[in-house]
Amino acid sequence: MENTDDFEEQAKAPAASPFVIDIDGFEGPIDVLLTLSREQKVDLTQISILQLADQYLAFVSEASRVNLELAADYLVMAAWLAYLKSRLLLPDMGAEDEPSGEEMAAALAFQLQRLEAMQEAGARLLARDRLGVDFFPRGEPEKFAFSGETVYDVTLFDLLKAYGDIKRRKEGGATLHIKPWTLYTVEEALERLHGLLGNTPDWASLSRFLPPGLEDGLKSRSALASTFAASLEMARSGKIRIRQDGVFAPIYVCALRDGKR
Amino acid sequence: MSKLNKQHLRLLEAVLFATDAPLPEKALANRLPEDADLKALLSALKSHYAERGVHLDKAGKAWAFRTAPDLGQQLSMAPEVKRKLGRATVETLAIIAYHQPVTRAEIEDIRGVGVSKGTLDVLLEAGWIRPRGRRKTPGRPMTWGVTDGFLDHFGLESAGDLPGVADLKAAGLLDSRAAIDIHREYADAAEPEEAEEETSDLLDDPLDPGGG
Amino acid sequence: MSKLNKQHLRLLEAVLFATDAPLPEKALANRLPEDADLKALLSALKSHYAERGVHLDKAGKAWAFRTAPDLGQQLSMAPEVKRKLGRATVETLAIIAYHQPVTRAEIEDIRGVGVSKGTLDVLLEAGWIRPRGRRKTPGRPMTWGVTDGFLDHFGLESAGDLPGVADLKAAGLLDSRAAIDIHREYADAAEPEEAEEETSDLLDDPLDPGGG
Repeated sequence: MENTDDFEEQAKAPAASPFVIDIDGFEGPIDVLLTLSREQKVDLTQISILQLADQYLAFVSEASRVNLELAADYLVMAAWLAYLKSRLLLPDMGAEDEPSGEEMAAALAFQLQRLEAMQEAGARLLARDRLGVDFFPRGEPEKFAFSGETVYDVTLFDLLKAYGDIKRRKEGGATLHIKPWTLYTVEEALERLHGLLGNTPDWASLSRFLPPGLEDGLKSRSALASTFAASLEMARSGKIRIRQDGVFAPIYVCALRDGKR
Repeated sequence: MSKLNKQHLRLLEAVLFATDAPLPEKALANRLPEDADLKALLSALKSHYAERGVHLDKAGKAWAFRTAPDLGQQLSMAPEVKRKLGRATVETLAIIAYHQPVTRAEIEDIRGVGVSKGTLDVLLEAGWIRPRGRRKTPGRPMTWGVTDGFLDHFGLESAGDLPGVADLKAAGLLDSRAAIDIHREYADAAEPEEAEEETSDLLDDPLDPGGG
Repeated sequence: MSKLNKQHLRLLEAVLFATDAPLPEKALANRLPEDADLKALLSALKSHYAERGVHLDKAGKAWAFRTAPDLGQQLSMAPEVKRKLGRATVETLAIIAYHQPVTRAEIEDIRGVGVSKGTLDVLLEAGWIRPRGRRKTPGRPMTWGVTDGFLDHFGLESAGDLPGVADLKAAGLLDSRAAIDIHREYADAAEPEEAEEETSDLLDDPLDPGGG
């Protein structure tokens, strides 16, 4: 059963993968493209978009190989690059008012240059001498009241935040509403385990008891956690036994009938 | 006066300027290189400032820059009155800015809480709101709007420059969701910004750009 | 330089020396006698302090005394504890500074991702960005720009002094329109860049803080 391997697969995946793709380190597809384009070690004005498209498509397929959840915008970019690639490789037959492959490639190259320029600008900004770090204001200011004026200590941020608070109260009422979670709960898992174990006289992999039809993502991870928690609960109350033959090895459960198997 | 190390003098000047309390000579000495001649430096600095708008004064054993006493008159050196506004006041101000011209009843309706007369008084006193004429409805209630003084204080050119609700939302100022939701949002960062549509009713808020 | 009124100079010096936040020129003018030549006084004061341990710095239209940056290390002041800025925040700040006035959609277009929570609100709370009016395009989107507080924090006299701004502009990298539009335009060639005015006003300055 395909599911059987999931427990160990998910636990091992990061270590087993030869290169770790840390998607969290990226700020989105364009950022990935920028990082990849640096691998070409050329001026961004000389970048080969065709090569870049290939690098990106390889990145996406590697990510899916190691079972990494890619947000949809990464996949949209992949589809767009595949399209761009075809436009660049095939004779242009696009309509008049549609950008040509070359134009699209040039626009992408520009976008990369512009983002790189802004990343560098941000770094240069932070490298500057900064108030309160490298230079300092008057440490003991003397305050004068000019013609008796009162100084009101309210910032634009305070004002906007106040308005945001009002709107938020209106949207959510005066009380905090916690939206129902779509997570798979321990109660659900308990119910499912109970129902299924009766038909399972022998040792069976715990992963077989995961609810079907789960897509990857938070819900499937919560199902994994909840099912495991439910199995522990049932073991505690003497309904099942649990067995694991080694670290990260599959977990097996077995129903206990009337206290004995 | 012996030739003084100019770097030492600059350093002493900066230290005295930036510290938040008068410093005793011992503390000053600690902040200067060991070979610095503190006494000579202090005396040089004191005489440099003797004629200026700021003096270097010694009070007891501690040194500090102080406004020249003769300028006190012109600076009317009463301590500045700094005033924080309460939450109700800031909210009322925000509503007036966003919804002007707006009546008190409308403000109360938007806030969902009563608005005391004192709140409007504080804003009037600050010079941030002004009457904007009477509404042509029964009772002819007075409407309120913001002033140039308000725009000035908050660095705005017009009340219409205030970010709309969609912008506030994007800026995270309308966000009250629990952490798990935010996590979920990252997980399926697919959808760009459902915010837009959801708040469209708020977008037609009476942001009156003309302000007038 | 014309002969300056020494009393005016002393007064200005005292006022500036006494405060920690930059004072807008308008506020300074209010604090001086009517016949005072503020510009000349400021410039005289600035050059008097140019070599000293404390400098008179201009940030946008506001002025403040600040310790000389070269003394930073030796001052051994405990640096303020600052919230560490995330990468998205720094990038967004750079985009706002270099592309101002810039809309949220343009920021998102340049970065290729939506503006995430905890970006604009952090910058707003730091007092580094402010609304810069609405773009005269459909939807009248609001624009963001940097404040004098931003300039003060990073020791800049004006946005035109941002590092590398002239080069970036010359390279056409300060165009905040969608990339494909820009390239269509280049393809259609002939026309010379009507974009200039609309997109970035860095070189013409104009950080006009509402306060003037």
